[in-house]
Amino acid sequence: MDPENMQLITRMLEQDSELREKIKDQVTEFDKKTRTMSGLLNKIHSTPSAELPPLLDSVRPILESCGETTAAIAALVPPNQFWRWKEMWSNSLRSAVFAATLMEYLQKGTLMTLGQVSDVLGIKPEWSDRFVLTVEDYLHGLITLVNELSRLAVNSVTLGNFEEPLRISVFVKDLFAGFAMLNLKNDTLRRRYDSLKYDIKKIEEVVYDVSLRKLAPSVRDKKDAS
Amino acid sequence: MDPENMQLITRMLEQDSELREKIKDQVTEFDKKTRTMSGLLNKIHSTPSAELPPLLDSVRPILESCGETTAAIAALVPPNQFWRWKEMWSNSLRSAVFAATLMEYLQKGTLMTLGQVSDVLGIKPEWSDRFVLTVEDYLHGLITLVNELSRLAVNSVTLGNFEEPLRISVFVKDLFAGFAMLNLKNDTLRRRYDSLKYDIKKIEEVVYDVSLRKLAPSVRDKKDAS
Amino acid sequence: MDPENMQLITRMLEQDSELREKIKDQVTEFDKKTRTMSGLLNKIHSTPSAELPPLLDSVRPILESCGETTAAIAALVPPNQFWRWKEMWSNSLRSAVFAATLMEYLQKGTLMTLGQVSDVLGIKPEWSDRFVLTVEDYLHGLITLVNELSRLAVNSVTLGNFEEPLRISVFVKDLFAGFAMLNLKNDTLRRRYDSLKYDIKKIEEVVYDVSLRKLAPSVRDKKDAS
Amino acid sequence: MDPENMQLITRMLEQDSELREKIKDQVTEFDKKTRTMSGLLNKIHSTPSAELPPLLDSVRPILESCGETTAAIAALVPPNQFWRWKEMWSNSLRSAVFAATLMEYLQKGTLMTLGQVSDVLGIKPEWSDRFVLTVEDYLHGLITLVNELSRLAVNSVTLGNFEEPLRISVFVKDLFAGFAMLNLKNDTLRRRYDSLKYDIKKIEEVVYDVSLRKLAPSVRDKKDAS
Amino acid sequence: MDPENMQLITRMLEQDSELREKIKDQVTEFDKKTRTMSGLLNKIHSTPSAELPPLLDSVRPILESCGETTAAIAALVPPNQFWRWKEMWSNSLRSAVFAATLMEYLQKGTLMTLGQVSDVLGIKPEWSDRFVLTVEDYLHGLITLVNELSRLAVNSVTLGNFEEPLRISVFVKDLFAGFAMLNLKNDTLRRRYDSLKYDIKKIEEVVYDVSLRKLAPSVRDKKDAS
Amino acid sequence: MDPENMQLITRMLEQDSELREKIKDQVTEFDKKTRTMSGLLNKIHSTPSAELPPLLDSVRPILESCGETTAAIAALVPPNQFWRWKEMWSNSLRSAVFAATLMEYLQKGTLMTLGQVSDVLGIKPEWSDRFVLTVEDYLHGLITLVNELSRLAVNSVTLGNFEEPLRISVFVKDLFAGFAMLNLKNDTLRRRYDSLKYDIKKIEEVVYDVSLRKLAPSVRDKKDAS
Amino acid sequence: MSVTETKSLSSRDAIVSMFETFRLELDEHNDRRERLIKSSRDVTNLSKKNDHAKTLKAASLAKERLQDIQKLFAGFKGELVRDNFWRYQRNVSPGLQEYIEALSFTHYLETGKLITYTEVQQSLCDNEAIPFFPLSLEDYLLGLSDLTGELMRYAISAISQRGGRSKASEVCSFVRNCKADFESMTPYFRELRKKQNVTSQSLEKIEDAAYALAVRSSEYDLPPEILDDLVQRAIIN
Amino acid sequence: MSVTETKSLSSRDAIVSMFETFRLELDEHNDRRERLIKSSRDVTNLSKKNDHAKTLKAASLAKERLQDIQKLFAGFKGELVRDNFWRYQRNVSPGLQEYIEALSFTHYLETGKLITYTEVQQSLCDNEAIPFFPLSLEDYLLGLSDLTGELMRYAISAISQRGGRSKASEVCSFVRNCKADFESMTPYFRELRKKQNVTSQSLEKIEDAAYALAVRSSEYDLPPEILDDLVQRAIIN
Ligand SMILES: [Mn+2]
Ligand SMILES: [Mn+2]
Repeated sequence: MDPENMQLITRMLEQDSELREKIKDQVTEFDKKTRTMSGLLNKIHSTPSAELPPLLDSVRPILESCGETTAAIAALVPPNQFWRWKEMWSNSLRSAVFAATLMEYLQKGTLMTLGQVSDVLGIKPEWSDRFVLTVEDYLHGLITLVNELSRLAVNSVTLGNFEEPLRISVFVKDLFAGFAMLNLKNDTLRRRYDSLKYDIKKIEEVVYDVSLRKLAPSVRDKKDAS
Repeated sequence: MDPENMQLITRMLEQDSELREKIKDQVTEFDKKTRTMSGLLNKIHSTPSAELPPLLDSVRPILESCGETTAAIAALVPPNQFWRWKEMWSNSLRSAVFAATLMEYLQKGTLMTLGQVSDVLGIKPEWSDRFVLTVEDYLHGLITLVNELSRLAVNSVTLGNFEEPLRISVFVKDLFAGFAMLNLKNDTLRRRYDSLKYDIKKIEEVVYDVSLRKLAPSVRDKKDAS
Repeated sequence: MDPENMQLITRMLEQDSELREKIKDQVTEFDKKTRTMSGLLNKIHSTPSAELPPLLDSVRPILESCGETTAAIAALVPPNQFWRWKEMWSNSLRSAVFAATLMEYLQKGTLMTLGQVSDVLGIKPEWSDRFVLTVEDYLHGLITLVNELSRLAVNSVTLGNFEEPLRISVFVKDLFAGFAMLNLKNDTLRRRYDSLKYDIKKIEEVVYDVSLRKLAPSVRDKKDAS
Repeated sequence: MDPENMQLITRMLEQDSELREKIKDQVTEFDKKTRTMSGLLNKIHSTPSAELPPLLDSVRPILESCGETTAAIAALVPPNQFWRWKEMWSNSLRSAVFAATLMEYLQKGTLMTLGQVSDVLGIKPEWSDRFVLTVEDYLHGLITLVNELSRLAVNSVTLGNFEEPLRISVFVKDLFAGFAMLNLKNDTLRRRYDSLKYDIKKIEEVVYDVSLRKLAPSVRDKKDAS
Repeated sequence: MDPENMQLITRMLEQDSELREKIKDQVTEFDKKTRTMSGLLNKIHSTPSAELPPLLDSVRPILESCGETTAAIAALVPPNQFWRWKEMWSNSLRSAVFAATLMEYLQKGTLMTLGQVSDVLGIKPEWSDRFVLTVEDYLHGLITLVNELSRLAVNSVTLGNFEEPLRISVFVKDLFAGFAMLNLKNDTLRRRYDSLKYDIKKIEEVVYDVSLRKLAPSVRDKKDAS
Repeated sequence: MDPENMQLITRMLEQDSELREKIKDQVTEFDKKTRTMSGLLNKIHSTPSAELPPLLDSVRPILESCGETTAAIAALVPPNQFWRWKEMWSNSLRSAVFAATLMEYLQKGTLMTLGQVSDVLGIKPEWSDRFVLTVEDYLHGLITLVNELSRLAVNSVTLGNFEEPLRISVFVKDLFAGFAMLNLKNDTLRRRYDSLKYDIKKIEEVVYDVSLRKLAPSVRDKKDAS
Repeated sequence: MSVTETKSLSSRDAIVSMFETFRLELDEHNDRRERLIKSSRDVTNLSKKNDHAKTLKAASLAKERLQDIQKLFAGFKGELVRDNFWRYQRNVSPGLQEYIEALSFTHYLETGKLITYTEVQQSLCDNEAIPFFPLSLEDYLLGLSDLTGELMRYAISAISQRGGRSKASEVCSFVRNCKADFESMTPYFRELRKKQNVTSQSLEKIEDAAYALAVRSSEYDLPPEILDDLVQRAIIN
Repeated sequence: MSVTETKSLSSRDAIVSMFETFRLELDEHNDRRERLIKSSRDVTNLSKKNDHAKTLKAASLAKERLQDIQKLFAGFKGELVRDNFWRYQRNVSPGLQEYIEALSFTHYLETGKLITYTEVQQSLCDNEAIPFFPLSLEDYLLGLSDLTGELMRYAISAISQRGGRSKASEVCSFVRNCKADFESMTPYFRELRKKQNVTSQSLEKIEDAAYALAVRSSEYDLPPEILDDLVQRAIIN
């Protein structure tokens, strides 16, 4: 075989396997960051609303530092090969989306758009052929958000905050209505979306419990009275 | 959900499925061409060498017309999404590589390089983020070439051409030596490469038969003599 | 469920399942016939050409008796339900096509058309919505024919008939040229068609062996003579 | 194969397989003990707190007798082959860890350390190359403990003990904070760790039910009091 | 092949296949009966306790008619071939065991023994080499019973019967304690046994919900009263 | 659970598991024997015909000793439970059938009947409810025989014995004709039977190679001579 | 194809010309199949959108969409002449079953009943009551089997709305009856046997939902409708 | 970990500090495992390259590469102290078996014999004959089992070379004996049972190759070596 042809081929095969290693290292970094954020954000279930701001303040620098990792990955991915490698960091990216949107909800009660999340994670428009936040990854992050909020509805009552479940209920129903309009083909996404109704059911039960507790006479009250 | 955010998401999901349809149509075209070429090239097994040139002449225009198809696909693929869609046309492209390299061998007895094949198929360097001939696809085409040449070694003898098997033997051994230097990780490619030794064995058997037929006394000769 | 609806469904289910049983019985009959024919035709591999006519004579009555079975099935199938039930007898029918076309080849060296096979199997034009020989079934039968002929090429040499492989080679290549014209989708037919290449290769190798040893007038000689 | 080599191999194979049989017998013994303990400890779900001490007293002798089994295994394992054989008793050992730590929790509300569990099971420091309680096995035992405590939270309410769920909640969350610090790889331990979230959710829901109905001093009240 | 040898083989294969057909017919009958019973018993989930007796009365004749089917099968099975054919009716038999034991529980709250179930299904001791109720089939039937009772616990609360879950809980725990003593080697049985834990957990949660809300005399109250 | 019922179940399950262990030990013995025979018979592929008798003599005592194992198993199996346990030794038994029939072919060129194989393996008619050679097992053994003979056809040519392939061809075709008459329903058996076609094709190709080169008296010559 | 040749073929040209006719026939068949698969996918998409019509109001809106689908099926008529329906059944079934699922869902919301075989067939007829193609029992039953999954989603979502309790328990007994009715037909259809397991799971989920509501409202001494009102009031405040 | 605490842990801080030590230990373990997996992959790559040394000349060249691999294994020594070999066996095995395959191939080419267990263990020792780690029987046998596949490739490729016939038939009987020897060990190793099937297939392929040569040369009335010479001469001309 023509030696030049030969060399070209050999070099291309080797480059791919080196690149894979390098990306893997960055993903490990990314993963550490999202894991730390999840660990800290897990405390919201036992933190009274008043003490939330300092907790969120402790997470923010880590969230912001994700930009370094996304930049490092974007620098590694050869032009035009985003779709070839993206599976490698999808899970980490979804966790980061979850962290970002949860923090936004806790602070302002609003939903971050795809563009806003991209910004927060330092993803640059000019990387469009190397590193992008896809719709799928964004939606996966939102589903994780709803999972967490249904847990928060339960625990905020335990912490004596009876208003939070109502706020969560409104926010989640709105989000769910958005999902319902999409024609999801992707299987994993569709399955996870389908499970959202259980989160909503749980939130509604809390709302039911909380509302009636204030307004309706219980059977026990009667028994006690008799 | 924010309606703009919503719209963006819906549009992106729909575009993908439309694009898939369009690429599919082009691949169907591409497929027709490679199938016609295979059909014509199949005749080499019953065509005496002297009559090969007109046969190859009849294939050449089709081969050249592949450039229109690759251009059509390249025009469809969005920038940077080559790796996302390439599976769709890989098979057709490999058949085209096979046709191109077989024709070159038949005419000149030489091996076309990856770059030359790209050129013949009209693949432009500036499409690098939308349509490329990858090393894997090129190698797959070459393996198909060897498969065909082992068949040709047998049939050329039937047609009375006792020199061809020798030429094929030299060409294929050289090619095989090239393959042996690659560290193939890709499974399908490795498996197909592994099977090449049977083609070589077949070719060597023909060389053996042809050489001895001329030079050694057969048992039968003796029997006939006795 | 509405009782009337329930009754309707139950009645339909019962009718279908009775019909299925009846057709099954006929297919079992059909199967017996094709199995007997295959058993007898298997002997061609050890029968010298001279002794073929009596062998074929012993098969012919069975082939002709297939008409009774096709008539029985056609009588069972409700109008306009051919495609609903045909899977049940497809395999048997393909075996019958194989037997018919093999016998024709052995006698005359020619290919029976779809229409001729239909006639031999007693299939009436007026059954067109109940029992038809479809193109697919006919083609399946022809592929089985090629499989068998590649085996026959080998065995006829063993029996000392060195001309047969050449005749088979010409016949099979003509047939293959026909197949190559079809746009087969990725199904059983395509898979079986792909396997024809191995049969052709085998036949080519037999022809090669025979011509190398000049045991029969070579392809070239023939061409020159004609 | 060289007969000496053959002999050597055969002898090694036989030794290994004898040893395996002997260890297996001890593991069967070990298994019986842990199964009996599980059976007895299963009664905690229907035993009022006041009656727990005699139940635990009945389990203690069996737990202590585990030391005989661990000693028997340690005596069988050849020096420096701990990791070769440990898979055989891992499951039994994990069940024993579960039993030991559950008893400690029920008695004192505290977490036994790895060292303490080793001691209770009679594992000697000098066996370090033959029988050790590894971190993995200890952690597996703790996960089983959490699975059981989430069930206990539910059943203690049924038994009218409304304080237990709160105690369990605090204990399990402390333990979870420990787990969250580990970098678990994608293996069984990680999968089981992930499932802990469901146990925590269940416990949180029980605490919610109890505090909503003010059946026990609430989390807030406790915090305020402390 | 030796014709006598041949004949022997053919006859044996044919007898088997005829017998298989005959048994299959009986099993279809058996299946219809168990299916009808399941259909009727399915109504217990929406039937208030007071109306259960007439429902059970409607099932009883079908249960009793199973004796005819078991007799028919026993008459077909050749001596000593019970174990050869039993797989064919195992599923139906297990459904019958389920129906029998469920009816007994609903009427008397007790567990039918293997012997009693055999009797009800008309299985005669003298059929021991042709038709027997094996331990495995009996246990499979009991596991299905527990699966059904966990659903009944849920649905009886929906129907306003708050006492049933407690009765079920006691019955199932007793049964489970029995299972826990067995050393199950059979894989399917073991797997299904493991799944019983989910049923028990579910029943415990129902009892929890009822006692938390003081909807039925609590476990403690009952104990105190006794 | 009723203690008597409980005890009955426990005893039955334990008996079964003990028996299983005992049979397993015997099967291990049986396996060793068939494995040794296979090992020795493997040498036929490199042994010139003249040296076959001493090789067969070395296998015969092992074959005869199989009777001890079949007797030991027959003694263990409870009356009427042949079909319950037979799966355990089926593989060994089929290997023994293979060894017996291969030896017979090599010595006499004939096919042993089912009865003869039973005799050689010491299977007594009075064990009919505990240990029998079933038709299926016999046929499986024969299929293995054909697989081996197709290899022998190849290797005997390599050893310079050009007549053996012809003898094998006649024997195998006769056997195949027998199989073709059976209506095989059993799936594994049917699949293995289908694979016989490849063996036959392979044998035919060996015979072809030999006759093409006139290395042995051809089929025709033989016919002519007779 | 029905012209009976008198002589079998002895030249490549003759063979090739016979295969020419085969090519035409096979290409036509493949094109038709592609068209039907595409239409079936369109039907699926339209039907799936209907799934989200979870309230009575939305359901009547959906009626129009069902008519759009029926128009698509009317288009099949030309493709599925004579017994071609059975030829392309496996290509048409996916969309057809989704349609039956959507249709039967709307029908249930309106009438509280299971749509009958005849009613489904009637929905697939032209103005002169001539069917576009025969309705197979399998498609009918498998479509209905999917309905139970949709009803599960409906029941669980309904819980968070007024009147959810009674809705959940109605759906619960409806699905329970469906499951029992289908049971007797499972021996005939392999696919139905698989789906019956899904139905059982859906039923259990509905039962759990109905249970959760029952157990919660039993705590209060007021009829469920009034409880619903109270919750509604609390949310609005 | 061996310090025995006297009191079980009652606060989050105490628990977290115990888990701190676990984290260190687990991280160390994971890092070591990663390193070993990487080294094992390096060994595999080097060994696979050796596979292509199909001639005697190339084989002696390959000796150097085998030494490179042995150096890699020497590096394992620090990682696999005490019984850590058994802990990381499944991570080390892939490379180790590839090495044994390559080593035994070279050994066969040089000596015509199957390398013994002791010889393999000796190749994995330092200068003072102290093993880097114990050699498991499983790795030894599975490595040898892969050798048969390599020999199949070797034999089939050899056919196109001078002396191919005798080489093919030597390899044929060597592999036939290997298969028979391994047979008695299959009950002990599940993986070996699977590989034994591959060995059978390789053997059949070698037999077919030897057959093809035998049948071809039988046609001529000259000894095989002279036939080889004649072929060689024809090719050169
Ligand atoms: Mn749906
Ligand atoms: Mn290798």
